[in-house]
Amino acid sequence: MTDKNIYLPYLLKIEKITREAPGVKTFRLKFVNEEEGNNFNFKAGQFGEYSIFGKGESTFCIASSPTRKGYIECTFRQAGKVTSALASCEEGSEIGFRGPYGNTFPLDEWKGKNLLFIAGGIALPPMRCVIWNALDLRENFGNITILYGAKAVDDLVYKNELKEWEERPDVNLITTVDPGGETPDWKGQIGFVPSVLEKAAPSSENTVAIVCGPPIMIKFTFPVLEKLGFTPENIYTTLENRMKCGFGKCGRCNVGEVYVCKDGPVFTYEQLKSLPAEY
Amino acid sequence: MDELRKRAHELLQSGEVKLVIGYEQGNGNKVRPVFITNPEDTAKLIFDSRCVQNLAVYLSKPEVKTIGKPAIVATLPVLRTIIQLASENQLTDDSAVILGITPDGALRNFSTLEEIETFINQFEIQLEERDKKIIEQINQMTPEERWKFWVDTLTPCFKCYACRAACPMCYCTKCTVEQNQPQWIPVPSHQLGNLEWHFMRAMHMAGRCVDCGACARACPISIPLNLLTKKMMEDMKAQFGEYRIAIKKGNPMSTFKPEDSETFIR
Amino acid sequence: MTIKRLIIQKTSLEKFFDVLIQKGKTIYAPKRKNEKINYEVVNHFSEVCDDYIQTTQSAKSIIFPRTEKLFNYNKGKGNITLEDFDPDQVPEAVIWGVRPCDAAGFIPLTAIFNWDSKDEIYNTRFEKTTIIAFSCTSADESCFCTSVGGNPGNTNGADILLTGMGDKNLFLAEVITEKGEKAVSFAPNLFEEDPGIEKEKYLADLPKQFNQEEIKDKLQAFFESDLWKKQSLRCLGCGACAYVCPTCACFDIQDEVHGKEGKRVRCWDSCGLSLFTLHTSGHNPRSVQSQRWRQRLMHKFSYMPQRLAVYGCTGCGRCSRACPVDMNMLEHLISIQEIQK
Amino acid sequence: MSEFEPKIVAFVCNWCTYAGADLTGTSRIKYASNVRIVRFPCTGRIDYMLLMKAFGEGADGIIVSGCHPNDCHYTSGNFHARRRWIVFRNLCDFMGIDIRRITFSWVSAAEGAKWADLVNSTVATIRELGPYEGYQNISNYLKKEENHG
Repeated sequence: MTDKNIYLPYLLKIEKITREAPGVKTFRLKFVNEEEGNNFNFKAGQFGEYSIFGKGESTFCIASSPTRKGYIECTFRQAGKVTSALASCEEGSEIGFRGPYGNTFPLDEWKGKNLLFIAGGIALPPMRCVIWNALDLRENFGNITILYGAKAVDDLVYKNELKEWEERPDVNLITTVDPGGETPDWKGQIGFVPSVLEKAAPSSENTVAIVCGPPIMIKFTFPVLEKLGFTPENIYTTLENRMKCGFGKCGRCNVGEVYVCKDGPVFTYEQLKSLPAEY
Repeated sequence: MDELRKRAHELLQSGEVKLVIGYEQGNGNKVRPVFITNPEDTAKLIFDSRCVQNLAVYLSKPEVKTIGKPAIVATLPVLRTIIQLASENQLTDDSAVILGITPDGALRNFSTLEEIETFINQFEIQLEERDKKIIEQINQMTPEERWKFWVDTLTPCFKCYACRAACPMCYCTKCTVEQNQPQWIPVPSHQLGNLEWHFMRAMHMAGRCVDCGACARACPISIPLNLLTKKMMEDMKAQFGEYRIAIKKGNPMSTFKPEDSETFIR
Repeated sequence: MTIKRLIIQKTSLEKFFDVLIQKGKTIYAPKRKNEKINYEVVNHFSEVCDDYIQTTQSAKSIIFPRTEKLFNYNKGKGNITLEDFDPDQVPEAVIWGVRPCDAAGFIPLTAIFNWDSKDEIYNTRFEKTTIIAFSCTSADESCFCTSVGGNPGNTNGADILLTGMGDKNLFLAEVITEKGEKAVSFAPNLFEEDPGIEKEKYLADLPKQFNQEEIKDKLQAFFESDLWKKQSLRCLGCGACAYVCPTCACFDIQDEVHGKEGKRVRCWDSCGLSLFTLHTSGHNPRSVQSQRWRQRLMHKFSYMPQRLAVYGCTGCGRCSRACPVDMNMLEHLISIQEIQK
Repeated sequence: MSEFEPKIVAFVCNWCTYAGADLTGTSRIKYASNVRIVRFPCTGRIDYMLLMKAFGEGADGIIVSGCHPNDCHYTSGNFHARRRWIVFRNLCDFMGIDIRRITFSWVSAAEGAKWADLVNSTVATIRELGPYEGYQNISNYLKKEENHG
C-alpha cells in the first residue's frame, strides 16, 4: 500500500468572494468532494498551498476558524503570479488546496488567560482565524483585546467583522490608521500600531499577546510589549517565509535549522530570539 | 608578475583602492579569482596563460562593491567588457583602477576609459580558426540537421545558469528567465525551456557580447553555447559593417541605418 | 540483512548485465559523450564506460529527475479533473557503475523525502531502482569521501557493490540488500563463493582530511562569522554545484500548461540562486551570496545532521570539479576545521 | 485523414498592416482564414519571444508585418524592428528554426490586396511545408515523461 501523493491538492470551489480592501479579497471555499470536506481538520495558525492550475501554488494561512465547519476561507493580496490569477477568479470556479501545514496557536494553553491581538494591514487574516476560534470558545478566555491598524481606512480588511467586534461587549477593539490615512468620518485612532499600543497600555497580567504584521511593525511592537511587562514566552507571532512544498523538503523556508513550514509558522518571541537573523 | 604585484601593493598601500581583483593559484592546476584588501597579500597575485576568467563580472556583485573602489586585473577581453559596460552606463572613469595586461603579457596602466577604447580598437574581435570551422560545419548542415544538432546540444542543459552568472554583461538583478508575469521561459529544464533560454540569452547578447568565452567555460557540462554569440557576431559584422566595442556608439540593436538590408521582407 | 560476499568473473559480469536487460530493467550506466561521462540509458555492455573516477553529474537524477511530473490536470468548463501520479508508469531500473559516494547520496535524499510526510513519488522510484555500485580503485584531488564517513569501498546505499581485483578480470560482489539479492537471483550461476578476498587491498587510498562531527559542532557558533563572505566572494551564484550534487534536493514546483491540459512538475532549484528565497514583497532573507553559501554549507554539515541525523555530503567532489571559480568544498571545510575556537 | 490546415499567427502593427487587413475585409477581398491576427502599437514592440511563443503554442507559420520604411507612426519603430529581424532570422537559421515559416512584410493601410496576397501565399507555403513538427515535438512537453538529464 503506497502513501497518498502529498503534492496532490484538494479541489475547492469558490463559493463567495468578498472584496476587503484595494487588491485584497477573501474567498469562501467549499470542498468539491464533500467527503474530503468532512474529513478535513485544521487548527488555528495553520496554512496551505492554494493553487491555480496552469499558474502554480501560493502559500497563505487559513483565515477562517476551525470551529466553523464545512468551508475554509482565505484572504490574500494580489501581488505575484498566483495571487493575481486567484484575484481574477470568479465565484464558482475551482482552485487547488494542499494542507493544512505547520504548527498552531496553542489555544489550549491559553485557557483562562486574557488575549491581546495586535495586527497590521494584511496580517489580520492569519489572526482572524485564531480570533474567531477564541470568540467561539469565549468562555475559555478572559479579556479579549484586538488592536488593528492599517495604512489607511480603505486598507482595513474585514470591515463587517470589525464592526461586529466593536459592537460586542466582550471584545475590546482598537482600530488605528497611519497619520494621513484617516477619512473625515474616521472614529478610530490615528497613529502607528506600536505607539497606539503604548498609549492603550493593556495590562500584561495573565495575558498573552499575539502579533502579526509587517516586519517593521513587529520590530517596534516587541519592545513596547516588553515595556508593558509581557515576557517573550507570552508573545506570539508568525513567520512568513517563501515556501514551495509546505512540508520541509523544498529547502526554502528554513531559518537556521528551523523549518518555518514544519516548526512554524507560529513562534514565540522567545523562540525568535534564539533563531539566527535569517527571516 | 612582479610588476603587477608591485603596482597592486602601491594602490592598496596608498589607499587609492580598497580592493584588488586578480588571479591566484587555486586547487590542482586551477587558477581562480582573488580579492585582496591587504597590501601584504599581493604576493598571492599571479598571471599566466591560465588566467582567462573574465573578472569584470565581479564589478557588479553587491558584496564586492561594498568593499570599496577596486583595481582589476584586465586582459584584453576584460578591457573590452569594461568599455561595453561603460557604454551601458554601468561604469565611469572612476569606477575602478584598471591593471591592464596586454596580449603579450605586459602590465599597462590606463587612466581613462578613452585610453582603453583606443587600445582595444587595435585588436579587432576575431573568431579563432577552430570556431570558424565548427560554425562553417553547422552552416553546411541542412536546417533539419541544424535543428537536431542544437536540440541535442542543448537538451543536457539543466539550467544552473552558470553561463549567466559568469557573464559580466548579465548584470540584471532580475533576468527575463525569472519574469513570471507572464512566464516567458519555462522554468523546468526540458527541451523547449532550454531552447528558449539559450535563444533568449543569445539575443540579449547581440551587439553586447565581447566574446570572452566565460559562459562556455563556466558550463559544468561543457555545452559550447558561445557558438551562438560567435555566429551572431559574425552575422552582425556582415550585415551592419562592423562589430566594434565603443563607449559612445549605441548598441547595434538599439540603432539602425535606413539602408539596412531588407531583402527578406516582402 | 547481513552482507553476502560472492565473486564474479568479468565475462560473467557482462552476462549479468544482459540478464538484467532481459528481465526488463532499464539500465542507466556511465557513458562517454563529448569527453564527459554521464549516466545514460545503456542497452549494451560495450557502451558502458569503466575508466572514470567520477561522472560529471550524479546518479540522483534517475530517482529524483530534474523535471518530474507530480500529477496532471485537465481544465474543463469550470471544473477541473486531476490525474494522479501513476506508480506503475515508473520503470524498473538499475543504476550500474555508481561510485560508493553516489550510492551513499541516496541515504540523505531518502531522509529528506521521508522525514514526517512521505514522498510517494520519490519512494516509488527509489524502490524500483537497484543500485549496483563499483568500488573506487583510484581517486583525485577533489575526492574526500573518507572525511565524511564514507570510503572507496563503502557499501552504504548500494544494493550490490562490486570491487575489481587487480586487472579487473574478477570482481568481489557484496550483496547488501534484498533488492540486490533479487538481482543476483536472476542469474545465481554467474556468481561463485568468495574465497576470502581482502577487498581493502584493491581500494583507492584516500586519507581522511577533516572530522565532520567537529565541523558540525563548530558551525553552531559560526552563523554570524565573516568566514562566509571571505569564502564566497568569488562565488558567482550559479546552481552548478547543487545540480551535480548527489544529495542536493531543493526543488521548485511549477505548472506547465498547454491549452486545457497541464501538469504540475517539480524541478531542481538551488539555494545558491539569488531568487530562491525572494518574497513577493521584495524582501529576501538571504539577499547576498555569502548568506546563500552559508546556507549551502550549513545545510549539509549542520542542519541536516541535527534534523535528519545524516550529513548532506558524501565527498564525491563534484561541486568542486563543476565550479567555474574553484569554490572547493574540501578546501573550505578544512579551513573551517583549522579555525581555532 | 483530413487535410492539413496551417495555423498562422500574424503579428501586425496597428497603424498600417492592421488597417490594411481591415481594408481587405471591407473591400470584400476573399482570403485564407488560417490567420489569427495579434495587433501591436508598432512593429518595434513585437518581441522575438512572442514569435517563439507562437511556435511553442503550436503555430505552423508566422507573419510579421508593419508600416513601410519611413511610414512608421512613431517615425523609426519599423527601422528598429528590421534590425532585430535581421539578427533574429540569422539566429533562427543557425539554430535550425525553419525561417521559411516566418514571413516578414510591409503592408500599408492602403494595401488591402497585398495583405490578402501575403496571407494566401504564406498559407500556400506552410501548407506545402506541412505542420511544424520539429518545434511541436519539443514543445509538447506534456506528453513527455520525466527528464533524467
